[in-house]
Amino acid sequence: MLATLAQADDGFVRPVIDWHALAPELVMTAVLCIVLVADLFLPEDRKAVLPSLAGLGLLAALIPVLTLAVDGADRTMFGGAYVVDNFALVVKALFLVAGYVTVLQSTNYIAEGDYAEGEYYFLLLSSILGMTVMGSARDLVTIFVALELLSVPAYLLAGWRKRDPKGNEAGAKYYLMGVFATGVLLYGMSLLYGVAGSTKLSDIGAALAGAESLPAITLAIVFCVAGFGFKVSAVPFHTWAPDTYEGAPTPITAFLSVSSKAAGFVALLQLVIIGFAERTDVVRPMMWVLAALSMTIGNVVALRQTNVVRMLAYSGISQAGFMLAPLAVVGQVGDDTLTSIVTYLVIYAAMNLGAFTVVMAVARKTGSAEVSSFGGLFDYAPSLAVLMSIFLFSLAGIPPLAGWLAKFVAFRAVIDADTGWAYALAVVMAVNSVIALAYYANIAKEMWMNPAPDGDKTPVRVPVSLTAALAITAVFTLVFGVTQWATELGDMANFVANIRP
Amino acid sequence: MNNEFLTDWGLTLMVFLPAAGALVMLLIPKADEQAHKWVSMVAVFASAGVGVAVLADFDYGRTADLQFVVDKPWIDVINARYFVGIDGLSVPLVALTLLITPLCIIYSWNHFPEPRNPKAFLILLLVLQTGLLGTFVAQDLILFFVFFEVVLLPMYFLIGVWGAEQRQYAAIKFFLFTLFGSALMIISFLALYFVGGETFVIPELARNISEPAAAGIEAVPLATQVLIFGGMFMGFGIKVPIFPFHTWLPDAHTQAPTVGSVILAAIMLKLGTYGFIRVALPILPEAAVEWAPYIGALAVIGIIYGALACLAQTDMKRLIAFSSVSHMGFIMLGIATLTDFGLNAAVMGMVAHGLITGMLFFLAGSVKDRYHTLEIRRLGGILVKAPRMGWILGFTAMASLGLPGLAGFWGEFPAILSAYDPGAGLSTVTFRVYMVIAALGTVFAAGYLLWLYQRTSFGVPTEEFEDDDIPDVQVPEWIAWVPMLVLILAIGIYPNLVFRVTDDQLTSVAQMLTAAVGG
Amino acid sequence: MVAQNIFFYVIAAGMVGAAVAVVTTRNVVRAALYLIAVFAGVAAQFILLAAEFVAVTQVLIYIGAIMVLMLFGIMLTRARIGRDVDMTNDHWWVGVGTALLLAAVMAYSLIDRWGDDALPVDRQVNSVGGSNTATVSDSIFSQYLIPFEIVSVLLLAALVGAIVIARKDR
Amino acid sequence: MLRNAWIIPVIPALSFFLILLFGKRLPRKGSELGLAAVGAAFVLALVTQVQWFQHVNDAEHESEPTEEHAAQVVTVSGVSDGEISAPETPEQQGEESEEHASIEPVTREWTWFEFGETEAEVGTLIDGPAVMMLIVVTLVSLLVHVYSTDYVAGDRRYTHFFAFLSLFTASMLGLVMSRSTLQLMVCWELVGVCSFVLIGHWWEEKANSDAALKAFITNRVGDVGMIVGVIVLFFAAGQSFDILDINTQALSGDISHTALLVASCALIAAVMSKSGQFILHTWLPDAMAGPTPVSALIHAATMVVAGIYMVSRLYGVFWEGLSIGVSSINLLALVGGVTVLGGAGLAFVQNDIKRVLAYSTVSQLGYMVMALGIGAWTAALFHLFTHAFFKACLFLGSGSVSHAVHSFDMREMGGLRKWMPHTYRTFLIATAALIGIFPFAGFWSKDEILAGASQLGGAGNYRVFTVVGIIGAFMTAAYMTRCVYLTFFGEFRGHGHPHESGPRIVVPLWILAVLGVVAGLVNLPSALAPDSVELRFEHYYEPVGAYFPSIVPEFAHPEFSWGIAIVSTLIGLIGIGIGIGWYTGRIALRGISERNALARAGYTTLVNKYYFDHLYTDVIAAGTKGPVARGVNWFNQNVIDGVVNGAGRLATASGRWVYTHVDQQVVDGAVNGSAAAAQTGGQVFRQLTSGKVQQYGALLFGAAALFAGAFIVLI
Amino acid sequence: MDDLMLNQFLLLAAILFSIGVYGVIARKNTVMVLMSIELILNAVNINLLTFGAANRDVAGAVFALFVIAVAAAEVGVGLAMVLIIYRNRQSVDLDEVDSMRG
Repeated sequence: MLATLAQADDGFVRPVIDWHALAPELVMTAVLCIVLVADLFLPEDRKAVLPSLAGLGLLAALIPVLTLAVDGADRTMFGGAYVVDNFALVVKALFLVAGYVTVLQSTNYIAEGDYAEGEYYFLLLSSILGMTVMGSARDLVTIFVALELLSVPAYLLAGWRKRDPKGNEAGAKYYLMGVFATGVLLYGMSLLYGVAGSTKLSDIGAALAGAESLPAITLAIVFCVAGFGFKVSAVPFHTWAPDTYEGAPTPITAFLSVSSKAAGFVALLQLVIIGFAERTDVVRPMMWVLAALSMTIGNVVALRQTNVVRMLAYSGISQAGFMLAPLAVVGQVGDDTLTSIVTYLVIYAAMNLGAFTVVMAVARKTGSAEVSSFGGLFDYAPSLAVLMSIFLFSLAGIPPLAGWLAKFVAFRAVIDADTGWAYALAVVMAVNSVIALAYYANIAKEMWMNPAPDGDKTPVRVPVSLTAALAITAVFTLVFGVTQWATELGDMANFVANIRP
Repeated sequence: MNNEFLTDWGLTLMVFLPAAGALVMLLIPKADEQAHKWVSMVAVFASAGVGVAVLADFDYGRTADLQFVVDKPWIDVINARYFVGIDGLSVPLVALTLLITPLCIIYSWNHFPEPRNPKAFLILLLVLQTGLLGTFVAQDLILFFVFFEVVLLPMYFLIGVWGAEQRQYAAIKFFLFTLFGSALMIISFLALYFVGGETFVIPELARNISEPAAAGIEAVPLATQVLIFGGMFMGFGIKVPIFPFHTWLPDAHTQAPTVGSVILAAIMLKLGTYGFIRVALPILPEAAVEWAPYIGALAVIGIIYGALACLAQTDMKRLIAFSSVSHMGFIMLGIATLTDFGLNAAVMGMVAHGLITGMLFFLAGSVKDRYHTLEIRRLGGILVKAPRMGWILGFTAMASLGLPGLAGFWGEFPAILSAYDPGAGLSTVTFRVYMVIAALGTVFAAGYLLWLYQRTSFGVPTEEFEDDDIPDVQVPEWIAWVPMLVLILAIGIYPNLVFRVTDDQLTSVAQMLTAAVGG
Repeated sequence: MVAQNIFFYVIAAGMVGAAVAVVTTRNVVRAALYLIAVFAGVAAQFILLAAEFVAVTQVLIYIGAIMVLMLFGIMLTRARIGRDVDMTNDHWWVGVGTALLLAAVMAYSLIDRWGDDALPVDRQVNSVGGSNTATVSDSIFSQYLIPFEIVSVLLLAALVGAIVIARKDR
Repeated sequence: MLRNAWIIPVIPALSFFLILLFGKRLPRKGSELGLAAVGAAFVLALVTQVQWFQHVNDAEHESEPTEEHAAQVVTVSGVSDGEISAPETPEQQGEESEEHASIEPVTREWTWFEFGETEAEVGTLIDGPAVMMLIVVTLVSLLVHVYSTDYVAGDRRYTHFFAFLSLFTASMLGLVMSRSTLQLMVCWELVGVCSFVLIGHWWEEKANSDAALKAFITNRVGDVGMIVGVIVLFFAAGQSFDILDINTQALSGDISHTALLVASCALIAAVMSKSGQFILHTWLPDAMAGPTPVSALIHAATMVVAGIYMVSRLYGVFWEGLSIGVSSINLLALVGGVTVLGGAGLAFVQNDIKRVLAYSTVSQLGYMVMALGIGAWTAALFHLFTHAFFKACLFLGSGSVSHAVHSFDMREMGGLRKWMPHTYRTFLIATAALIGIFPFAGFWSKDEILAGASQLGGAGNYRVFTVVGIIGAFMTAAYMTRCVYLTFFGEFRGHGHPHESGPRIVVPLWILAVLGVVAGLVNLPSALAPDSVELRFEHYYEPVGAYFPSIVPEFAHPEFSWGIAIVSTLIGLIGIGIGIGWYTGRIALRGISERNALARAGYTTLVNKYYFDHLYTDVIAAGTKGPVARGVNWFNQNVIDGVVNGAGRLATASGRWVYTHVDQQVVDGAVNGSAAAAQTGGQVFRQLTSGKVQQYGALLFGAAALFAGAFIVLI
Repeated sequence: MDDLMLNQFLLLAAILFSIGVYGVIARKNTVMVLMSIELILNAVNINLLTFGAANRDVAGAVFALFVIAVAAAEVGVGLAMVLIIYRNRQSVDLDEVDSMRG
């Protein structure tokens, strides 16, 4: 027995743990445990502390991210399976800040909605933890586990309004589709492992680079992309999104449409740029088709929506198409793919969260998310109407609001490729940015130009937490549009040098 | 150019003072309407004051050079720069913008269109002003693009909130059309960036593409240039608007509140034509030569088509709107000839059309205020009821139909003139045909404008308004209109007011075009 | 070696048959039982692949935990124990089409890539230790430490969340 | 004054603004400003006139040493602000100075604007024709101003009326002394606008505003020709608007014949509209809707001759372009000839006295255009000169009549000679001048045209136009007789008591009548006059220089021809006779039919007269007045006017069609259609999200499989 | 036929996967859909272990273990969902869960 142990000891290589690099995740883990435990001991009337706790935890986790950024060194662990490079830091910061906004959005919604509070924040933090891990994951197993950690709590949160059949439906559909996608993704990953003989992305990249173009590799890549296509709600893997968005608690909808989607993109970027960099023959056309389909179908269906949240879901699908577009020219444009998608993610997070925050604020009065319920908003709540207009037109990409810069960098990356297909995609993007305006402006029209339904003009009372969320998102939406900060974040977000083939 | 502060900060202040005013107004409560009016007034006049100082300090001896240049990095990652400056091409348009918006605010002083809300209305006007001024001073494509787009939102809301019955449809149509154009335009800008040596600065791009060897880039094939030009054509052409992309214009004009129509007609349409001369022609001269015959064809179609459509109108404002299509056709024809005559004519046309059509929309607005309708057959006898207004309308209609001695003529005639002898590389026969068609367009212009004038102003008032008390021109209207009327006359009598400023700059553009084809 | 093959094919045939039964039977409970058969077959194949630890885990978790959960689920949702009239929905043919398409694509790719490859006779990773189990554990606690920790959080979250969702109050 | 002639138009221009701004507050509502301005302009024009004579005389004296002169030309030609002549080649100079002294036009110019290397200039060009026109315009304008103070007294827009008279005078003077084609065009349009405003002076009635619109728009049609012509000449002359330059180059052969031909034809279109030539003449009779002084000033004496003046200004272009000197028919002459006959024919069937005069004006303008077309430049301008006076007199006379009877309808007049002796006499004198009775002014000028037609041109001369001219003279005589007869003879058929007009109307009438008598004397043919008075008009007003065809050998002046003179006079007299006979005869016939018995009794005495009656009634008069004139009138009203009005209606209809069908349906339809397509697309793709999660799953797996399959196959 | 071929296992996995997919799409009862999902995951596990054996690499086994663990978590969550749906609708027919669409 001892001998066996000794022998085993010989084979066991003690892993080198860089605690600084893991600090954000450790802080998160600690906080989520604290939240869970605190929930047990807090009396019912003191539960309001929980969101503050969760929020502070997220901000606390941001501190090590900043110190790591200041430190600047790329940190690699487990033979490259877990990496803290600039890319990881940028997306971690994004997840944490977006998560903080989600907490702000949730505060009143959850407290007033008679939902389980402690568990809600616990699950939310777990999911965000999964995302931060995803930012560093450069290994199939880690990616898979991180994906599940960010997904499983999200399934539950989507169905959090459990007495509402729509809430159940939202959760169930999200869950089932998620598991289906996981199945596809896992099958693809298993083939990748089979081809490369390793789960590390850098090894896979090297293996694929040398291999001939084989059906098995194509199959593996397609399945992996499809699995994350679900996560980023790319057409035709988008079907869950509108139903889930509509039925889920609105803060969670915002969370899914921003953070969860961003996590999907983070994984895709890692897979595609590190793993499939040499297999652009498959990746590019696939991404081209996904991008074009997502933009177009997302947009035209959004035109038909009467519910703002559903409309934002479809708009999110279309926005995902824009974000996928630079991947359709991956490898032809240097760092532009990465820069543009990260920039887009950052800006998209600000404006989309903002839009959802306004929807929540308005729904507090009208109790509805129908487009018509926004009628006359400019009359009785001009600030909200102006803010909503800012977010919507930012989503539509109208300068000087940040959205234009996001779209611009996407265009820039695509056009940099200078191929016929790239230009065709650019034209598709251009046409779609016009279609998108139609439905965004439709809401603006409702707010500014139509009377309030039933003539009800009582002002909307916006709680402090929502105000804070609005302030954060609005400031970012305005500032990113006229400064270079968002693009600088995108530019900074590079993978560690030695991991890129 | 003595004052260093003015040199460094003049343009920036001029552009952003209105926006600063808008920020201040955001903080003032909605109820305090007087404060809003005065703050907006101070903001536009401060901007205009700085602008006038800049224009006074402008060295008219070398209008072909960019002056008051500020060149600072802006969004480094995409190589976008804060690069502003003015030359002979910008000056008249900047001056026009500085003039029109204050007049609009004065005009609105006492009668904001329903649903009033002066705060929002004026804030939007101020933002609009910043966008317009910015477009005319920007020398970096991205900066240009941003300003070009900034004007969309305020105008959308001005039309959509303060407009007439069909305002929502008109507003969104305007918005979608323009955005479609700009989306294609931005593709072209980006393509230019990559083929033109990774810069967005307009003069640099022009230099790089004309002398690829010196810039160390590959020569840009003609086919690529033509495609890139196509994108810009869509962007600018829709804004102009060129037939067949004009359909947003009548709706937008008809539905917009008076001030909105005025700014739309007087300044916003010029963004498109300005873009052609500022961006498209100098950067891609060879492609311009390829495109010119088609632009010319669309321009003359627009001239005739707009005029024919005018003849069918029953609504005064819509008629004026279609007349814009026709008049912008002359401007585009001038541009399409690629000659110094044509370009000068185009810029003159822009200024003249800005003043005249702006004035016509002011008048239409005032008529609407008084009669609560713009249906031509219900009007009549304005000269009886409000003789001064009637005379002003007559004067403006005359100016609009291109009467010599008034500003409109100097936009039209040289444009027709230039088509006789188009620039190098263009088919003379084709353009002479255009010339004759365009000249015929002047007949139509006389037709529809005088017809309009006859039916609205001549004769006796219809029974409906026989006994109504129709007030004549009032003080805010006088203040707003007199400068425009005087300018229409002054430019008409002494067109060199504009030509002297623009000529050097545009001649150099034309030479560049000739050189591109010749070389 | 032939024995292994025979073993494989017998088990595989049983698995496929059971799997088909799972998705075709009209009885929920019977489907669950067929599924257990599949799981058992999978475990057997794992042994054939020299992954004893995984096989054991498979039996423990799938048959011991997951299937029990399933049966609880069946019970709690009061599905009829007997034959149900219609357990297949109207769009089953879509399923057939999709499944066949998938199978075709997969089979083509697999045969194309691994058509002639044989498994190594010695499938032990660490021949010295005589067992893969130790290697697996070494690997988990070094190379795959992070996923391992993450999975623990995941299980906690799933547990907590499932309880909150399934709980009758609130 | 020759160099400072710019002051002349500036005075009335200033007066326009002053009247507009302050007119209503002045005691006489601004008319005093207008009068003063035009009076001042007239005085200055006279001064200019005298100085010009001096200038011509000086030039003749100086021209003795030819070499020196040529040198001087070369040295000053580069100066932009000073007396220069058009650049001439010394060769031509030398050749031509043997016969004539080259008379330098006095020019002065300022930069108007610059395009690239081209400089457009504005300035004055004072030479013979300009000086002549200065006098005509300021004089007639002055008289019309005086006349108007009475005629439109009490009008509600009295002030505006004078303001626009001032503006018109200014524009017309500007046109007359235009330095460049561009300036010419600008003034050309400005007079058009004044015409528009003044025709529509009483715009409360739709007929008036219709007439104003018609005038303006018809003129715009012609202006297309003007624009094209100016542009063609601009480029043909090496990017120059300079009238002297253009003419010089045209004559020296620097400009291709094609360009000149195109330019001429285009400019003829402008002439047709402005000077009321067939087929663009229809606006002119309608323009009589304006106040009568306006008709006199604008639509008889001055504005309508702008076309003739423009041709005379750019005569080098037309000369070369239409090969006037060597052909025997050309477009210009043809247009003029057709108009002579057409206008005269139409004048027969009008009942409105002003419309008779309007068609008469059309016809007389036709003479001038015809004269230019056949190369008789001086004759044309001379006729312009005389016509201005007697036609203005006729119009003002008709105004005086209408003042008395409150109508322009000749059927409501008659016998007015008893009540309105001054009007009657002046009208009669002017009629005689118009018909061309010796020695009234019209005789001399018309005769010169006819002589020119028979003597000038290439092989066969322009004889056909001699015939046209003579027929025209006959018709003129006939319709004017009818007009005079209906107005002043017979019984008064109107209402109320007509009375003679006041002195402010009568005095201008007399002045014009006197001019109608004596104006012809300024160009007495050398055959009939001593050297010191012969051909003074030609001598002082016809330009001599490189910019005028007088330098080319084909350019000639017709000699006085007794034959033509006698024939035309006779023809005129016959016309009068027939006219008188027609009306007295018809009355006689009416009497016969009424008193049948008496008729039979006086058969023998009347039979001669009857046959004579029959002859001219049925054959000649009916032949002209009846079918021909009616036919022409029908053609005029239905076809030409129909075409003009129809063009307007067609434009409106096609506008409506284009708008409703093309714009709203096709162009806008495409836009809305694409929106609808997007919506439909949305509807279709919504089916993807059917709500059933298993279908979502099928889509997910299916799509993954399809993608994989597709890429496996494709890559 | 002497050696065990790689493809034996892989094709078996593919067949199981496809059967699972059919079940997922065609089965009405939500619990049965969950069961079909397990077929899919098991197919993946066979793949992973086959490749692990083929490469004589332990990663496949480790990956499979993680998949099993995650599958357990997912089933727990899934059954919770089934329960709550059943509680609100008195039915576990997935067909009927379509109140939101379009």
